[in-house]
Amino acid sequence: MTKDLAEFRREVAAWFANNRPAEPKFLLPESFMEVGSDEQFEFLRDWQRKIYEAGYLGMAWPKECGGGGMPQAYQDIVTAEMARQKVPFVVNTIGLNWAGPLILAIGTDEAKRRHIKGILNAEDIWCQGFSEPDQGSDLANSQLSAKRDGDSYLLNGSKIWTSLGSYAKYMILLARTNPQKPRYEGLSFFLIPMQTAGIEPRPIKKLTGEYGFTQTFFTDARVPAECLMGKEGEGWKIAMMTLTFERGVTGGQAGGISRMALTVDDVVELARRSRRGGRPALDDPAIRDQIVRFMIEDQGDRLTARRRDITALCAERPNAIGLSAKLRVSEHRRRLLQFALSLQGANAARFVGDASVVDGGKWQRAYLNAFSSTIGGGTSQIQANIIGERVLGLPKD
Amino acid sequence: MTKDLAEFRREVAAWFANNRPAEPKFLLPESFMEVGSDEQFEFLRDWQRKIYEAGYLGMAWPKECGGGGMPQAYQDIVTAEMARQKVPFVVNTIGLNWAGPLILAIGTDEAKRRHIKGILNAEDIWCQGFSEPDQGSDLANSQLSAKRDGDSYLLNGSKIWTSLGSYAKYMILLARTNPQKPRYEGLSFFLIPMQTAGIEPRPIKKLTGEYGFTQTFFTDARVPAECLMGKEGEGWKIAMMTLTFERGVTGGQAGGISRMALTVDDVVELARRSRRGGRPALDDPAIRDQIVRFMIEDQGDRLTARRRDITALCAERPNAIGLSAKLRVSEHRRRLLQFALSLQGANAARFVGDASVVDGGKWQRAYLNAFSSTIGGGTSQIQANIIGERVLGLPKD
Amino acid sequence: MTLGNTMTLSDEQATLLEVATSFAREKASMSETRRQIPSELGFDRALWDEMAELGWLGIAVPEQFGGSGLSLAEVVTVVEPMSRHLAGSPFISTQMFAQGVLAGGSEQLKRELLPQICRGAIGAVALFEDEGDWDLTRITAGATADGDKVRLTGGKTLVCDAAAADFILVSVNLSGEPALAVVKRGDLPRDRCKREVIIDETRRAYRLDLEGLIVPSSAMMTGTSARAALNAIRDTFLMLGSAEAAGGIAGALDVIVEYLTTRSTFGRKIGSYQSLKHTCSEILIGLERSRSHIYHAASLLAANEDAEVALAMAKVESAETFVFAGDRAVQFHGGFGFTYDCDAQLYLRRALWLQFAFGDAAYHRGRLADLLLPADT
Amino acid sequence: MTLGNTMTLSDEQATLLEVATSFAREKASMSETRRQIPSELGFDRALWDEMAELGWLGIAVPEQFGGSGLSLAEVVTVVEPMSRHLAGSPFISTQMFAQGVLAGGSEQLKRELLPQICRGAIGAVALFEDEGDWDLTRITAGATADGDKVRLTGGKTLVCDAAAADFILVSVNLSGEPALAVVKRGDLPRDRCKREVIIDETRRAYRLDLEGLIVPSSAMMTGTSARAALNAIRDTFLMLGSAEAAGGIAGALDVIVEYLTTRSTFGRKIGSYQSLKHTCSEILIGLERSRSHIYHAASLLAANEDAEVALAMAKVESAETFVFAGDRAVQFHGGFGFTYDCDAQLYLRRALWLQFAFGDAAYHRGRLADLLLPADT
Repeated sequence: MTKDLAEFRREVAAWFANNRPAEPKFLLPESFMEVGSDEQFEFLRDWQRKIYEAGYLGMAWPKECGGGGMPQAYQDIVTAEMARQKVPFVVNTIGLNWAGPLILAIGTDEAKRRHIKGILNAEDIWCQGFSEPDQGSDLANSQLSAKRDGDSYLLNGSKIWTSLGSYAKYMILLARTNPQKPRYEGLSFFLIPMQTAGIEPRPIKKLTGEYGFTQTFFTDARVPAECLMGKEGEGWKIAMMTLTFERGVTGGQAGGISRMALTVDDVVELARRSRRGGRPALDDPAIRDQIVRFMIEDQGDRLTARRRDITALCAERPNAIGLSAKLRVSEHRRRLLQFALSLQGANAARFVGDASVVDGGKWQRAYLNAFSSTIGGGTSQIQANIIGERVLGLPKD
Repeated sequence: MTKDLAEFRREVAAWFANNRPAEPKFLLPESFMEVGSDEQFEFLRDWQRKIYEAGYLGMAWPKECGGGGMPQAYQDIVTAEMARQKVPFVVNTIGLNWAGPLILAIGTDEAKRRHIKGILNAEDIWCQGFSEPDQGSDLANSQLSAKRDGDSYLLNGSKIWTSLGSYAKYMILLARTNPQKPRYEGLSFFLIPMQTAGIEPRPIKKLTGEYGFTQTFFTDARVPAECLMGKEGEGWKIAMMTLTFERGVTGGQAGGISRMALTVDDVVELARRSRRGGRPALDDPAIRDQIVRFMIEDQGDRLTARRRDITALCAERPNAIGLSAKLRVSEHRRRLLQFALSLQGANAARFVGDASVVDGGKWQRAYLNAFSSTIGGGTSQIQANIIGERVLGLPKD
Repeated sequence: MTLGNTMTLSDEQATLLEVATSFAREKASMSETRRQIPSELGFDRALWDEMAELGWLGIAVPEQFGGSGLSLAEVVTVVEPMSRHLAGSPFISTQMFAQGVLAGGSEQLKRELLPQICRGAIGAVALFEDEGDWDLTRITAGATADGDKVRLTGGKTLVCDAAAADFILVSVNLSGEPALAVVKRGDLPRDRCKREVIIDETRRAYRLDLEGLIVPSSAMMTGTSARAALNAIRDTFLMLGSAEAAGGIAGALDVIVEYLTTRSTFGRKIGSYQSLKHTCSEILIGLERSRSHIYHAASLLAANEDAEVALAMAKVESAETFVFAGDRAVQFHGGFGFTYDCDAQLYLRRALWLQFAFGDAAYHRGRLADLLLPADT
Repeated sequence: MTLGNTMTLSDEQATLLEVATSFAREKASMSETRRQIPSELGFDRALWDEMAELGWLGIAVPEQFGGSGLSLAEVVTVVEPMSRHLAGSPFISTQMFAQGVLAGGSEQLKRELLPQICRGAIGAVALFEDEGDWDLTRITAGATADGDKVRLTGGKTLVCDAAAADFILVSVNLSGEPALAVVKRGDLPRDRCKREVIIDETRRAYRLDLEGLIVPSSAMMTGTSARAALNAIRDTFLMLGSAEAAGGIAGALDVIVEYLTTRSTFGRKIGSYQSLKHTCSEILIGLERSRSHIYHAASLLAANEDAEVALAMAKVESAETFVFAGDRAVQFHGGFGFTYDCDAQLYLRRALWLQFAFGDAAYHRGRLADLLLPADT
């Protein structure tokens, strides 16, 4: 039944080449975290549906739930081809990479029937409710309260930095069911419907001037008790499980690319077509030197990710690579994007929406959005502490 | 009696041009803090004596003590000319800039008669005993004990980073006469003879491999009570007064240059004669860019020192310039010197004493010695704290 | 090459600094800045009129043309405090216009235009084109003489305050040489001026379509006059743009320090952490060095001495520090810094604008290398 | 240009890494390093013999010449642990010599020299000259053929381990082309080899006076053979010098962390201060990236794939990080760091040596720019 993989790759390449959507008039977001307008959202939802209907999403998920029932290798080919052709990403990221795999792993048959197909065809958008406003960078410090009341739970509190919060039908939620218990054990995990009285997602205007996150308020919001995943008190364990899905360590994701991030190769290409002082910016020795610095760093990080798989080469400090990844990659990206602006001469001062801005303003927007990774999920300053303390054993401050 | 200043300047210029000593076979130190061998010391002592005997040192000090009794303007001309001609510095720095002005300001007639001439002709070398091993960067934390015992004081403890410690005849010393009193009030100031039983200067080998400081040990060392300057408990006040002499704020120094530090202009000149890839290093755009960065910083600091004299231009944070000076200048210097090595290609790896090393190895030595300023007198990390806390009002850590 | 260290402060500078500081505190607050962001022209006309009444527009205009006969050094002391909270206004545009006219305009143009400027008219300069080149003499917008008229072609972009301006000084290529044309508001049909979207929302920039516009030859500056005017405009921006950056650094530092002394995590004020504290020290040092470069350049301009090196250094130091300060301001505010409501982004966006106006740091370092590091002594 | 991400570890590498790590811990301590500093040759002959007995010298030499038939990838795993405490030895010199002979030597030379190396003979390479140029093909030392002899002129400098070497491979200019001559210890009068003073006191470098030396033509490599040998020597240094730098970074980081976790000021362990802690994190990140570049380059060499880009990146990242780590090690030890007794200075000096050996970071970034950023795609 499995076709020859090489032939399949050709077929997929042709399909994406023929079916990639025309560049829209507006600037597309770089990832699901940056979807800020209805037109962006509709465009991306349509695109995901189209991919799914062509049979190129959830290919390795069970057939009876709406998946393709095929070996993972096919899906991997599709994902690689999407990256190669730089087509738009698939928007239902939390559904495809977090909620879907979780439901397939530990959900009831009823949950699988109800949710999986809607995740794949983007009918049901999912969002994630982990971060809270005063939690600092400490997920286990979640305070949103879920109180059992007969056949339902009453939710009170708020979640922040909810991507697609205005569009989502469901949320995966980490909430505190027992404030008496130690911090990890008091947490439980829920799949809840967003269309519930008392749940109000309020859009946050970002420093880019766009929207793209909500703060989601819960005021005596009542959800059915079946929304609980696993048992009460298993919230932390399940949340950690979703993180392993997200990292793709164990497989199980529905596939497809989830970002269209600008890379150092894109910066080289920008330098090639930008002009400074009447000459290509890429001819400027100082610019060449700086680009090479970025290439060495970037290649260093790519290779470091590879090295992680070879245990003997990480023996001295096994946790060093994992615990430093976010700091390395996010700070590199912020500096790279700031540098990319300088290639544009006077035009660097334009912004998204300008008729003459370079590449629709995606460089300016990407630099400002880069702070979401140097701030969110533990600031760079906290990351550097973690490395110092947990990898090198330096004393806490 | 005062000659025409312009004519005097010509006369001085001619004298230094005719009398500058031949370049010795060994590398000279950059300042009195780096004198590490007898040959360096003898050379510099001879040079100071020669300048004094020509009438070009202590020109504005009283005639009856051995000075010239002339207006300060003459001395300033000499000092400027020495800097312009880059002649060797005058070695008895602590005597000329700290002890001498202090004795002239508050010393007895007897002290003036005894000390001033020997300071000027370098017969009596002076050193400074302020820092202690466990004091951190906090001068007021000096613990060396001076206990009154009849007509003398008994000294116990140790001082560290004593420049010229092995050559000095006298030391200006900050010691604790009363451990019961609050930290500032328990301190007293002494002028003590180094040839005293129980005082032992032990040379410290620096990271350069050279000597240039001693740790000075005091073990029941008995000095006459007349060694006390001012009264008991006035030590802190007097030490602060010597610092103002040293900074030249109030005038009163004997004059002459006290360092021959490498500057950014020297780096430019090095880049001009160094070759990289068969071409002058100064042709390399990346090197030019980096040198300009250093020039902007250096010029910024020079101008900042000037701006300090214009109160209205420092009104927002009057202490900002003073409290940031050490950090700005010392860190700039360390980075500048590290960069200077990179101009020398493979030859950068040579060191002092090598027959082919560039400029006798003074660049390598100067880079390593640059840490004395980023560490001594409060590390750069502590300086940055001080700026944050005392200038910007940020909370202590 | 030995660099000088001239540093003077005139009585007029001292007085203006004081006046402007208290004026700015009162009238140019951050809430006022935010109020102007959605407005069409980006500034408050009443405030502009007050600035005119204070005589600020003509500070550096000779008395014979209705000004105070001082120099840009005195203008600097007004710009820094006014930009502390990022106030938007056509002040720098107007100063560039006035200095351009002063340096390159005919006696007639000066007599006609400068007194109006001193009384409150708004000026602008149109210099940049699509390639984004900062060399003001590389011009493709054209001009053709036709009797006592000149016909313009092509267009200009990133023209600040064009829509509010009473007069715009436009650079054009006249027979292969740079020239400048004074275009009056009445001569510029409305649809020739299109607003652009720029990263600094407190500013307004426009694209000008010059195609077929006619100006009288008396409104032209050509040859060495045009070059002198272009140099004067560039120097004016480098001087005042650097002062604006210094004000911005000071404002950004205030915002950071305020947050760091009030916000706590893990039971400690976050300003007690060295990674934040030391960065603040670094920003302060950049501010101090910037101010020194700025007042040195101002002193040279006041004394009519060559300020090319000093101006370039001032621009590099102040713009670099400002971008660093703005970037760190966003970062150090954490999640709040990522929102539009936090003022940090306004500082960062202003800093980016200034960095890329009239040449970024790398561009001016290249110029400085040519000036200071000639191939042979 | 897409960069690959090959990363492999052979069983032999894994084993050697383990063996070398424990061998180094036991025999290559810092006190041993310090003990060798005043010695004439800078290393312990007994230790060298042990390394030879372990078979380390011939790891990358084919079995037919007495070696193990593995690659430089396996040698890397020995060098990193051995350099952790800055042990001095002619190991890298000998590896460069062997790889040079292997790449460019005649069958006869290989058969004569390589088995001796594998058994413990010491090799060296003499490549650099007074100008300090890193381009190994720009050579002024001369060679003139005279029947079956070749007469050498000029000199070489910064020749590591020349006094201890049994054989030295010397680069010379033969009719305008690079060539290499094998000079044997017996053919080099003692006074032709003068010790130089270098910044890394754990190493030994010498100036060679070649004037009038005669070698048999059979000891020469010329033409493409010479170029192949020079490339092999350079690649060997970039590979093993980077590994040595990585070991040094790791050692410097240990020294810093040890001090920061034991020393207190103001009642707190100094490692709790973020300015020190975050710098340690930065050094660690540089170490991790260095190791990744190094093992990637090693994997390519093991697979006989083009490693030019990978080797240059490994050298840049590891040498830059090592200089940074050494500089910070001195600084963070405060007053003690300024003394000769503190190990920090040894790391800094070693780092400076490595930075300036075979091309510093700026030099290799320039090469990378040429390789990765061609003027047009």
